[in-house]
Amino acid sequence: MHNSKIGVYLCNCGTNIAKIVDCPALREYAEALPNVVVSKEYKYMCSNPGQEMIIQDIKDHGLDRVVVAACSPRMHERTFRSAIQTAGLNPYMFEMANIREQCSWVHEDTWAATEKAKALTKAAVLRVLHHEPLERMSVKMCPSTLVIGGGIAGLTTALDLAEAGQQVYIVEKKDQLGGNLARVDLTAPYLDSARDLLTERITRVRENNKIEVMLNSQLKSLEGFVGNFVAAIQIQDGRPVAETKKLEVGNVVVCTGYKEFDAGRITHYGYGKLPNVITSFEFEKMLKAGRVETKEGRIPQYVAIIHCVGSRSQEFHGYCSRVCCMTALKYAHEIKSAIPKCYVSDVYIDMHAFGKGHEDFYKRTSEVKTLFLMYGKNERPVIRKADRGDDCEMLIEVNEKLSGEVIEIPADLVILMVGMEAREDSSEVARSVNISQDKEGWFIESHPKLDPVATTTDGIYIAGTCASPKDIPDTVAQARAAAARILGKIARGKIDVEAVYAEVNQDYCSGCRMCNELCPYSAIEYDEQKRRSKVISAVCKACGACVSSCPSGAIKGRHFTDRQIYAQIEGVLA
Amino acid sequence: MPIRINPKLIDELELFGSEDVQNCYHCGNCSAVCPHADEVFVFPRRSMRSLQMGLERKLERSIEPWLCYYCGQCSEQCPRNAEPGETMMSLRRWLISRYDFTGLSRLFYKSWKTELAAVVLIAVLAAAGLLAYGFGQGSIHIYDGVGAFLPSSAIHVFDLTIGSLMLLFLLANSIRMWWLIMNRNGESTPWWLYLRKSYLLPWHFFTQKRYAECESGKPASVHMPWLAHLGLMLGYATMLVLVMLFLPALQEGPQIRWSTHAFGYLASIGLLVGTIYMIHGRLKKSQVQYVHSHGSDWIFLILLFLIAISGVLQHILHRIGLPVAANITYVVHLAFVVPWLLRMPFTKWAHMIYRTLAMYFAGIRREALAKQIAVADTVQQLRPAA
Amino acid sequence: MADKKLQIALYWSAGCGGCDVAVLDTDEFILEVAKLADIRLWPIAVDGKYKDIEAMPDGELDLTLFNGAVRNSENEHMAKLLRKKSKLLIAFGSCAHMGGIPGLANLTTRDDILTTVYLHNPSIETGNQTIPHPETKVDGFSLHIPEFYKRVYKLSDVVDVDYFVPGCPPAPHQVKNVLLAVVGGQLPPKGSVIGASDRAVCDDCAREKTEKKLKRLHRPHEIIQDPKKCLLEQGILCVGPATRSGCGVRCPNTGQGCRGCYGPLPNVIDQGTKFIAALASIIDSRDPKEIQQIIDQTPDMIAIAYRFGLPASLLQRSMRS
Amino acid sequence: MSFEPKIVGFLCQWCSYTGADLAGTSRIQYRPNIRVIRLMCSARVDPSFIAKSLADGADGVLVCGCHPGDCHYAEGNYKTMRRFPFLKKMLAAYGIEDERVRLEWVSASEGQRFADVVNDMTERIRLLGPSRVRSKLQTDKAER
Repeated sequence: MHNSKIGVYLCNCGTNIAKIVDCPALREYAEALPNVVVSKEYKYMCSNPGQEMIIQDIKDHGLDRVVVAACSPRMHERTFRSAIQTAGLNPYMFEMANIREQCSWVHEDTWAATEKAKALTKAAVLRVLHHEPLERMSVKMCPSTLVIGGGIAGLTTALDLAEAGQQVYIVEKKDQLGGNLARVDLTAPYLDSARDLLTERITRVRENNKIEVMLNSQLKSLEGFVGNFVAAIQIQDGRPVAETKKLEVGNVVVCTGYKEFDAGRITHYGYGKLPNVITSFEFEKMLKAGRVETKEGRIPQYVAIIHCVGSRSQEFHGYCSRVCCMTALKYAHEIKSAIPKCYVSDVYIDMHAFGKGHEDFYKRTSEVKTLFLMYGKNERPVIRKADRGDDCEMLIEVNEKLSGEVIEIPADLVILMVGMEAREDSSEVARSVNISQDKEGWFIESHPKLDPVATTTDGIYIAGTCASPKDIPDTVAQARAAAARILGKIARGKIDVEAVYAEVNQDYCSGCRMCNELCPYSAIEYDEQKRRSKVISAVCKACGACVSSCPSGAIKGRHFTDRQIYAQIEGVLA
Repeated sequence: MPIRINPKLIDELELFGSEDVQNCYHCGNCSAVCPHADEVFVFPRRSMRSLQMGLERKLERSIEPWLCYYCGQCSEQCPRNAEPGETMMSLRRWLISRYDFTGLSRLFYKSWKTELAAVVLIAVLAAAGLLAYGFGQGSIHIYDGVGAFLPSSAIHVFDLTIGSLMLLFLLANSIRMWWLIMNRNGESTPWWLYLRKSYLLPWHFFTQKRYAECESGKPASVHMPWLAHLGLMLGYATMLVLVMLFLPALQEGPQIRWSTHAFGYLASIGLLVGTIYMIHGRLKKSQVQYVHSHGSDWIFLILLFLIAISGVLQHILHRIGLPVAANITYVVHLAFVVPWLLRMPFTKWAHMIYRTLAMYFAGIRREALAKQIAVADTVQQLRPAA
Repeated sequence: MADKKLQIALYWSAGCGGCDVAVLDTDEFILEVAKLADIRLWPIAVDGKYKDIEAMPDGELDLTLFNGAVRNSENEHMAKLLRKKSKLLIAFGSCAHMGGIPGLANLTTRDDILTTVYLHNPSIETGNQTIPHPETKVDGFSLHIPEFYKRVYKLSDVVDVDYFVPGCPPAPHQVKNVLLAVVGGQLPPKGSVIGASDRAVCDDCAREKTEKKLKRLHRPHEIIQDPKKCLLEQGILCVGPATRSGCGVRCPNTGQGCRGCYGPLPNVIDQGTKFIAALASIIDSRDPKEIQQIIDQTPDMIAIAYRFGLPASLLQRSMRS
Repeated sequence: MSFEPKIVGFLCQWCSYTGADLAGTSRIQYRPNIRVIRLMCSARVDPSFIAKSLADGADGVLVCGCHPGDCHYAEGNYKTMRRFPFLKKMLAAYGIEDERVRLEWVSASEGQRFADVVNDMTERIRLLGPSRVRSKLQTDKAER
């Protein structure tokens, strides 16, 4: 260790870092640190020439450890690890100092930012001195897949997997397949029938002998790890007593979908009190029945559609539910074709017509004389019963933004475009498959942009509206992406397990069993015979809870050892 | 108090010629490209919105449609083909019907057939009356002088009568227009502003300067619509003055009195060239403003063309010594003139007056607003610093 | 070494003397010691003067077992002197190893100790307000007593120590092992802890251990113990999991929780924080209020975490002025 | 020069470190006094890290993890939540001011919150003055 040779590389990140951090000074400082033999700065370390520079230096100077001071390791740790691996070093002989996201981008004072960058770089240098080469392991991959949820996402994933010859199990809580899409009449923007979309898939699923569908069932527990899960499914389907079935699966795709926002939570829309204020799903029912009419059975002369019910508000959900705008336009079309003389007012905040064919659909909806009325994000239309003598049932008062007038909109039927919400049982699902949820309850993807299908738990994928509101094309794309990812893994036959995990030094373990209960993944086993505890590395997720809790210091958190962190503390405080 | 919207208004306006108003999504490009829109009079977007929402009261009181000369740039730029130019045109028609207390205007605009039938009926009646009168007191062989079939003195009286009737209606409608536009709650317009801005009336009437501004920046060839419009308008006005005040001098022949006839010929050329250009334009849809033609536009142009051509013809026939043909043509001419004059306060023709008045009102309003702002600023300045 | 008798010294500084007793507790083995070695200094048993030591050539002593912490200037002086004269200096017992019980004095200040002991002690005669000072002038002479330091140090804070023998006191069988190892020349690398196991007390503890979850903590007298079951699982604080074994599980075998005298395990730099990390982890609550309640069932966190090792902990002493 | 506190931050990589990165990508400015050490989970924070930071000269130590219930490892942050009062009780016995050590929950979306926490902590510690720990321990070596 004392004759280690460290190379320190400072990224200017164009001017992102260099305009705040005094990079030449930092370079000089780094050069003087113990064991540092090369210290260089470069415009973009992550660029090919930047990586080449490191690779060349490793060869030329015989470097055995590398530190890069640049952006967040969340961004480029992987890039540089693979670069030094190319040069023949173990990828773990590397450490990154985050001098962009946590330094140059958040501080204005050059002196202070440079001092901070120095401390962070020194910490990285001191830490890397204690790094050890780590090897990845590989374990077998069970080719079966469990799909939770039989909506459009689940059906699509299952078909893609099964048609590639792999076994799939679909677990559906309800007594039929189809999910939320089965509640829908036509789909925007091409106005084709949801039933047609579904029936075709369901038939194919039913006919495929590689797919086993379990209705009225739910996942009770999931144990094991990627490639080697054991799922316990509770099946009620037609049985007097629920039966629990154990399945061995390699991967799990969570396609549990969404539920609609409860419009009754917003009092001034009078939902539940005014009989002709209905939700979009109630309206879908009308459309499917082929009768658009008021509760009293009259043909409405005025229909008002109110957007963003429960969405994009401070009070309920801040996010956009993404499908309601186009669904509202679809309603306008369907109403106009059912009742040509009907006047449709579309009361919206912004028209989100981002998808393929959406803008055109919006235009076409304008052309059928839908009256678009805009209201403010944090204001809300108020619905009241019309007065005697009015030619309508209800009046909607709203501060219309495009005209700047406070207006009253006549309506006989009001459709509330209820947004999407995470299902009540989503936290249960999240817990059983061990994935995270955001504050709204949506499942969190591994990376929102670069890895939107995987989760932070290996082998668990998410598709469709359980991850966030989306329309059918996006849901299907995600479902098929999940299937493709899984097929790729099945094709490899085995999987690499992350080299960072906890391990018990058997020479120091006293079998006190302090750690046994701590692991959320049950990765710690106790050997009654030897009276020692042991970590199953493939199951371990490297959180380090057991490491810090081991009173004997017998558990080592690989790549996050006490020594490494102590060195880092010494570095940042230098 | 919230304003009740009327989603049905947009349908009604279609009878007045509007199309695709619903397509507008309020990007505001139309108002941005309009050479006349400014911070006080924002159009066409605001009018489009009021129309979409059916804010009838607001539209009825709006002056903006009159400030538009339909250069068509807005319609050209509209990303959604919502035809703002045509909408402004339709709104003008609708406003004419609103200013008109008789309801005739509305009737005519809503059905060109009704209008045509009225025109034909009045023309036939006028022709019959004129023929009866002519045969009763003169000879078809005599055009002017003693025993003339239609003596100019009598026709002069007849013209003046019809003209006064027209003027009466027009006056009544103009007062209604003033009432709607200028008599607003919360806006006081000092009387002296009406005086001070009165120069605007002849100025706009005789120059149609704003129409020319519509085309600023366009190539010379495109200035034709303004020229045609100006020619038509001035020709018409000149002819009206000549007929109403100097008819005997115009009619009596055979000599040509250049002091009056020069004006007459020029006016005739203006009318003929203007109407032919516009009819041609509307047939060929050569300009944006000619693309959409309401029934009333055709009746207007064809009738005017017929009046002009028959007027010219009877003059030529008389001067070349064909009194019978001249008299018959004259009857035809007058038969066209009568319905023309009578329907003037109810149809497109009235825009000649309304638009000029609108310019005048707009000038007054603009100045009144500027005053209000200036007063507010002064108050602001005088207020002791907090 | 066989031809020449081992020259050894045993010294007792700030401590209770229990370590010396532990040597005597080796019973008849002490006679073996006498055969093998010349005891050159052992204040508890053998007469020996400081000046005799001072007179020795450097390295004269083969081995010094130094027990007790460094509390005053005399302790430090003797530590340095013996270091110079000894080939092997062994910190013997918890006090020399980690500061021991005297080390708990680091939670207070020198002034507090002196005023408490010499001014506010109930047994002090009224009017007697004498606080000892290193130097006192009497009749033109100056009398010297050792200077009472501001805090307690472990032996290795003041001199270079070759080996550490933990325990309060070291278990007699370990004393025997250590001496035999020295005689046999079978010593691990310098700086090692000897006379102890590399595993925790639990390794030797016969009590049955299962997975742990704690809802409350008990003082030993508060409950009737299950003699077969792990004490910690019964809610009795036992630092055994965080403490080297080697003592023979002396305390847990009598129903007392281990107090940690053998110090932290090889990979642990701070015994107390390790122990509280482990203890907190097995508390069965997610409610901050309840957690606080459970914590409040332990009156003194330091006494649990660092009963024998405060001067050896990362933070070593009170930060109060 | 005014006293610039040195604060060591231990951030879990799933929530708080990501949140701190988000503060960066959102260009939310905050005091440069914090030095962050990334850990997989706040449960990896061995109390000795905090003790060592203080002993090595930190004026404050900030530990951030996911909000309770949001831990990437299901319940790691609850372990941290339990360790903190133990540690605080111990630090109080050492005479170390309570405010020097702080536990906060910062989610991946709370860039602003991270900045606010850092700013608030920096200012509080500035008011508290430099930590005595390191100087005391160093003086101990030189003078008895």
